[in-house]
Amino acid sequence: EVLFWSTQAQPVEETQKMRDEVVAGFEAGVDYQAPESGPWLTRAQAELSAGSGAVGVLGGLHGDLTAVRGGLADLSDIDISAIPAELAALGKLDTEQQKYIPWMQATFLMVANKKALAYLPEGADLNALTYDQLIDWAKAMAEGEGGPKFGFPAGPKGLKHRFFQGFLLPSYTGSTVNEFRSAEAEEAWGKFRELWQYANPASTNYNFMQEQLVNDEVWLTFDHIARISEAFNTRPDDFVAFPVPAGPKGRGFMTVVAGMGVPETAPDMAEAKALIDYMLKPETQLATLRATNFYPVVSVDMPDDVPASVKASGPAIATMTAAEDALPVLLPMGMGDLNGQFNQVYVDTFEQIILAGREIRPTLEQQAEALRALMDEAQAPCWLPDAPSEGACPVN
Amino acid sequence: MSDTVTAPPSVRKAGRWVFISGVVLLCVWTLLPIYLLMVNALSTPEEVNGFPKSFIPSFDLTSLRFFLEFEGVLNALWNSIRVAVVTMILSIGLGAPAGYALSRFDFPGKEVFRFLVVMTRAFPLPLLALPLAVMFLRVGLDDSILGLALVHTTLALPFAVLITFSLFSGIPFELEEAAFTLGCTRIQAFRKVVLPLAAPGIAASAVFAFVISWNEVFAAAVLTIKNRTLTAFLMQSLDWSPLHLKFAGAAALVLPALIFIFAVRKYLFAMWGIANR
Amino acid sequence: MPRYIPYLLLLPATVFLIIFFLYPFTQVAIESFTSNGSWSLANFQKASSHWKFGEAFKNTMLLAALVVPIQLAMSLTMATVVQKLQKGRSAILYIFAIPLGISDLAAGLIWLSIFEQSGFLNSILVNMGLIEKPILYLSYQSPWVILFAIMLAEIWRATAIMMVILVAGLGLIPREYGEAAEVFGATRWQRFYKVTLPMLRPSLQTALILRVILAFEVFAVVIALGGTQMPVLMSETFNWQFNLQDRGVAAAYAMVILAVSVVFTLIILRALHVPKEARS
Amino acid sequence: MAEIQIKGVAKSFGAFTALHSVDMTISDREFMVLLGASGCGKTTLLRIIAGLETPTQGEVWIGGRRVDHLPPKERGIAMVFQNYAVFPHLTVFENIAFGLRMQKMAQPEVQRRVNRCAELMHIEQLLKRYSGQLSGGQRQRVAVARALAMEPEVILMDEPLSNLDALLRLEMRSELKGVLAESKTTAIYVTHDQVEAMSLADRISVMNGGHIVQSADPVEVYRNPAARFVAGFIGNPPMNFLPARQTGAGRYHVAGTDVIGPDTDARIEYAVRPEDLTLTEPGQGLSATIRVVEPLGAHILVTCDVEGASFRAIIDSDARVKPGDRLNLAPMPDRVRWFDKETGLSVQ
Amino acid sequence: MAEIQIKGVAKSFGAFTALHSVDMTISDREFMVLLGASGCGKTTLLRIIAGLETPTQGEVWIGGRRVDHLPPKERGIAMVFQNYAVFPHLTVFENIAFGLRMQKMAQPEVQRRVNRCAELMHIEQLLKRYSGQLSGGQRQRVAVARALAMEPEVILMDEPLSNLDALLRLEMRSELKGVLAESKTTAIYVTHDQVEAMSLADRISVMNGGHIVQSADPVEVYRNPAARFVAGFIGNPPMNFLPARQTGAGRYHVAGTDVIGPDTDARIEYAVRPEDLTLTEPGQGLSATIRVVEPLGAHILVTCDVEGASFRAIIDSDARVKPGDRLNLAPMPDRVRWFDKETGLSVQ
Ligand SMILES: Nc1ncnc2c1ncn2[C@@H]1O[C@H](COP(=O)(O)OP(=O)(O)OP(=O)(O)O)[C@@H](O)[C@H]1O
Ligand SMILES: Nc1ncnc2c1ncn2[C@@H]1O[C@H](COP(=O)(O)OP(=O)(O)OP(=O)(O)O)[C@@H](O)[C@H]1O
Ligand SMILES: [Mg+2]
Ligand SMILES: [Mg+2]
Repeated sequence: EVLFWSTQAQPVEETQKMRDEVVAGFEAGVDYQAPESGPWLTRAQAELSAGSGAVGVLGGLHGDLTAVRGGLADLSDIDISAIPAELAALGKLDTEQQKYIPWMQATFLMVANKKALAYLPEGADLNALTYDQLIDWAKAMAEGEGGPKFGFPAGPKGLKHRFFQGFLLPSYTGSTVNEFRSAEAEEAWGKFRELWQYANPASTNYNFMQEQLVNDEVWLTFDHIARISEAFNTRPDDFVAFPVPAGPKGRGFMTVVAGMGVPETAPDMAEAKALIDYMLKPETQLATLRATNFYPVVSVDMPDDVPASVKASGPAIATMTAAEDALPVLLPMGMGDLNGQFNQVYVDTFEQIILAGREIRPTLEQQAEALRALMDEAQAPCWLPDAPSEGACPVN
Repeated sequence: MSDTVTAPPSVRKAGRWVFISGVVLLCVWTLLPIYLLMVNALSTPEEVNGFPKSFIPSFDLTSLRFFLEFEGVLNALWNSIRVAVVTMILSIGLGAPAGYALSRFDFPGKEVFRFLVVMTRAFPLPLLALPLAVMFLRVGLDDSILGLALVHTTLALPFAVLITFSLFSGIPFELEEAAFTLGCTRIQAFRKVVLPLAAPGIAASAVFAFVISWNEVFAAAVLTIKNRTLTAFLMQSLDWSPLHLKFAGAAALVLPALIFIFAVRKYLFAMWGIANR
Repeated sequence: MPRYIPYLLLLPATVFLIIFFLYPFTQVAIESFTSNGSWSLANFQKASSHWKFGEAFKNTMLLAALVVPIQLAMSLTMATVVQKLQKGRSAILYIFAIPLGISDLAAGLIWLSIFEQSGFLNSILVNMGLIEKPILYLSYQSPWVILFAIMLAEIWRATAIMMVILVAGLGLIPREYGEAAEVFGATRWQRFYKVTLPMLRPSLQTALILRVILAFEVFAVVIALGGTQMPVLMSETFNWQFNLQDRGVAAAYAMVILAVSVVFTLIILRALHVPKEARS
Repeated sequence: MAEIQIKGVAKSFGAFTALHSVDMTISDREFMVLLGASGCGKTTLLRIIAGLETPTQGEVWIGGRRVDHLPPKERGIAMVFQNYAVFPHLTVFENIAFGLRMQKMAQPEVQRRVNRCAELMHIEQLLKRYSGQLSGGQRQRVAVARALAMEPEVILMDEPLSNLDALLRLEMRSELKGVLAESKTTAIYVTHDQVEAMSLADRISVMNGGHIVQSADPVEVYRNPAARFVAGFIGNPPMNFLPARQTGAGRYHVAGTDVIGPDTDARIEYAVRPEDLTLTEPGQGLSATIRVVEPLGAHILVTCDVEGASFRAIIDSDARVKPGDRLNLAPMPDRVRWFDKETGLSVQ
Repeated sequence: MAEIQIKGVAKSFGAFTALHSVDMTISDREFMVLLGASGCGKTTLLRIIAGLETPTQGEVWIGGRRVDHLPPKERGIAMVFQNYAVFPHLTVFENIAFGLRMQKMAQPEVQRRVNRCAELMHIEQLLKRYSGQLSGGQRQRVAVARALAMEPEVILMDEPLSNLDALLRLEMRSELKGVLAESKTTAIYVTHDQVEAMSLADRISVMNGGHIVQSADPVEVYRNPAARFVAGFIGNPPMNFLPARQTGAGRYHVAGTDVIGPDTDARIEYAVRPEDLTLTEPGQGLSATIRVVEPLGAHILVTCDVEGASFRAIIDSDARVKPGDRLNLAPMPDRVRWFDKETGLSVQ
């Protein structure tokens, strides 16, 4: 039996589905465990430093796996030809070896309650929304309903940093790192501050927007597709999913990847690799989609009986990625241990500008310094949408 | 002679009513949140997410059943109980002698010991979990009931020492002396005299040790894989689960703990009215 | 009595704590004082220069300062009430002790279900017609309400343990002293203040130390009700350890928690010291 | 004015009745001593008067005010507890000052009173100690000083000198009497020491099994016990009883001699105090065989057999007697008492 | 064989010395009574013998074995505590059976012993109660019964009957003596009741301020006190002292009369017991003015002024005297004692 130690599919229902519907087909048997990231990391690190352990396969987001990359075995001998190369490259974690194998991917979308459509500003197209229109929309709704109906996942577990890194800033500056303190960035934060006026103040407690959508606290929001799925699955007819808005520099969007690695201490290396192989099978990938709402990393034919959430998000993602102004953004690369602190820069900027109400310019200056220090320390070259750099990615 | 009665019965009655309503108020204060938890746990997912909420549950068992039908729930429950009981025994077994020594003897280093013991509890466990896990993995205590109980004992022991110390201090040494002259060794005197008199205190620290162990998630999540405790089993993923399941999970966790407290409550009062005069 | 007996009695607990606490603790402590393999205070500098440090520190202290005194008063009241009761004593004690069995995670959840916008509090207010629309309580714009909610939840959750300790302590005070005080003209309050409290000092000390230390480690309830709005030392420790993955800084935070606890424990020990001669 | 009236007070602990409808009046400034066997309800009665115990029945009046429902603090009393109840967390000084502090008395006055009472009780050098550092007798004296310092209207003392040596006791006793007389305090004093009772009491109440049996001045109680219980209880050793066989109207046969007694139809007993006997010639008085001889200092106590009954006499220690000796004991005629065998009451 | 030897035992509490080098031997089966003022160290001595307190100095031997370093359990003793120390969590039965249970005695034997001791102490109907439901005297009797049930080699009793009424005490006292004699137990008995001391003791040891002052048989201690302290301590009331002015070799002038005394150079005092005085004609004996009259039952205690000094006499209660009366008191000549004014020791 292989112990699959994963940060993914943590909600109990998803965990259960992973066990019953996804890994159940693996012959040797799988113990799928989805602890919180704290215990996940602690155990992984402990096993690596003890030099022995029980974990066969480590599952996690790109950032999770980065934290333990030193102890991951080389998986180059696994056949990953079905996985798009740029995706597979992420799994090298800036080394020569294949440290992890991409497992599944996802992105972020906008969701609206159908009742919210009544407030959609005139002339606005759901599939080609701009940030200005989004602000007007949220404003109209707040005024019409007597209270803000826009929600944003700014809670402790909310994925707010991804929004700034991959959506807001690129849309205005065309960059994640380089233009961090540019005038465009200043404008972006100004817009967000405007939008925030019409955001439900409880947003700082929102982690998974599906809860607020389902209980009608929020009518319009942005979140990770796995975190809005429940809204579609419980009330399939009440919500619409659509692409994220665009800014002057395009429609920035980020794709996130989860991967599987094998710790060097795995009790049975061969079986662990066999499990990864199994996980990459199209059927398994489909089953994973049903269980977690993460999309396959290999190409599969979508059957008709997919869950409502997939039905709703699939077309929206397609529209978004195919949009003329599409501006794909990659996950941070080469940050290593500093991944978390890199994210924290964006979160801190948000908290200071939006929540603490500090002035935008000085805050950006100050955070830019912090960001630069991190980039210098990591010596990470730029990644999309920033232009490739020699050495550390510069903060202009 | 005058018949003036300064505090007529009506005043005393009024005082009585104030007292009773105070008690009722305190009961409501402690029970209401529990009740609301149960309401949520026994409602349908729609009700849990709806507004305004009903204060009477619809007794829908879907959410609870989800957990009860979870594979291995019973096993996890059993593990939790075992870990908590071992923790209880260890922390009382190790803590009570120390508490006794602190309350009965004067010796150099006494205050320092007491202080240091307390301080062990002032350090966040999640940071200790990594070195502990490494240690356990090396010696083979990983993923065992005993291993987890040892960690939980680290958490509960300082309190056991402290609580038993303060309560042993309240028992007249003279009673023990009497026992000595009646042929008791120190240990016998402790068992026959101090222990029964300190039953409420021992029960208090036992309850506390049990509850600490029962509710501890972090170490449980790190140190157990096959032998998950109920808390690690349910709680670690509650944060990520839909509301109705959160509540059902919380309720499923709270219930056994309440039953345990109910079972030992009489010891909290063991010697009442006898020791008291 | 041989002199070594007390040491013998302390031995098991000591050995246990050395193995299971001191050993891992030393490793973490060393981590906090080293940076890139050499001794330095860099981690402490990094921790304290982060803009959230001050706030986390302030919030932690504020919460402890607000919660602990109220809990002390409440637990004393409850313990006295329980002791006074003639009928239904064990039932009431049980009820009062119930929150003891509730983990902080569950407690946070419960109080969230009361205070959230579509929660029970708003439900009842709307049902009673007092308000028309649900009010948003836990907003970053009203940190005081968040603080208040956290206070309520903490008070609700963690008063029981103090109460149980005090109940046990009260039970050991011979009734004759209260009676003597009564005969010598003490009012109910004086009796409590001049006799019960001083005689309860050992238990009070225990309950307070225990409570204060745990108050400095509040975490789950704060996160549940305050989100990121109410950083506390413990949440920052978590953040640095697991999200920012800087174990050194996390260790430094933990050392700060330890230091604060040390200071307050010493204060309590000093304030509630019972001279040897005055023990019964 | 602090007259104490106890009207039909009864107290039961569950099925056990500790007091059966007690009626009693203690006048203002009176010094009343309660005597009675162990467990007869003395402490219970004091506790009811103090307000520490609620009577199952009956009323308590102090100074013309009904007080049963009042808390102890409003009854104007102070009490010395049988087991001292000296606060362990306070020094001797603070123990004695306790009641005064409750009244928010000014420090100099507190100081004055504490010092005075401590001196009275010979504990002035212990004022800084804690109760754990005192001997039993010292603790007891602290308890007494604490009550005296209150200068209450009514003082209740439950065996306050039981743990003191004779000498100190003698001294304390007269100090107490003086102080209480001076401060015009009404006192109820429980003791088992009859010498103490006799020398202190304005009036003695003898209790038995939850009843008051006799309440009279000390000499009366000693000389003319109202009941056989009192006769058998008071006196150290108490009265001797011998069966009397009626031989004619008012004529009885007792232990081999003929005696004149009350003219009654009831079956009665002959009683005489051990100290009211003198040695006499063989052939006269009651003839006795010595079983035990106990020296008492100036006298010796002989326990003898008189017609199969145990009989005690106190004789001068110069009489050289030993167990087995035969004695002839003549009672002083006016000291002989008679008790009804059925009712136990005195018969004249 | 349970002879107790105490060799140079001293005990200090911090700066306070409670016992100064005490030497004492209690022979096997002896009944030794300890008398002494409150706070003189009696309890401390008992506790050292029992092993509850470690002496600062000296050795304790029991039955030829040095025991200072042994725990109480191995000393073969039982003890009655001054304040009872009855276990509150056990019934009276279990309290008495406690020591026997420790010895794993069979239940029938336990039952037998408990019942016997309970009967002896008259508490057989209380066996099911808890200590909280007992009166003071009843609790004390439980403590005694608990020690007796052990049938130890050595029994230490710290004022075991102090809370009992005279009658019960008398009875308990003789029961105790009988039982202990029968079981051949060595006993140390602390009391402040001199009658008790006299009637129980094979030997009396008088303590003062941490020293043993005299250790002798009861009559000796009473009649021939070795020191002024003993004379002034023993007797109820104790001896009277009067200043004596030497008028020639062995001739003294005391309170207006001439007396023959010891032929010594030391300044000495004249002493006589109150009960060793008889009323005599005016012009003879010591002339006294009555200040206080206290009835004692058969006798009265008169406190008089003799040459400015306070002087007590016990006279028959038939003498009708009142304060202010003048009396002439003649001491029995062979009962007069003399003490050195400086050393306080007796002078022959
Ligand atoms: N822990 C202590 N610290 C200081 N002094 C003490 C301590 N214990 C006892 N003493 C003192 O030692 C002396 C002897 O005490 P002990 O109890 O032996 O007296 P005692 O003869 O039994 O008196 P009593 O008849 O009043 O019981 C007393 O003066 C007492 O105050
Ligand atoms: N709580 C109780 N439950 C049952 N019986 C009790 C309780 N308290 C006292 N008694 C009984 O009531 C009776 C009277 O007790 P009390 O204490 O008044 O006696 P006392 O006269 O003071 O005796 P002593 O001289 O021994 O102190 C005793 O027989 C005692 O056993
Ligand atoms: Mg009594
Ligand atoms: Mg003593």
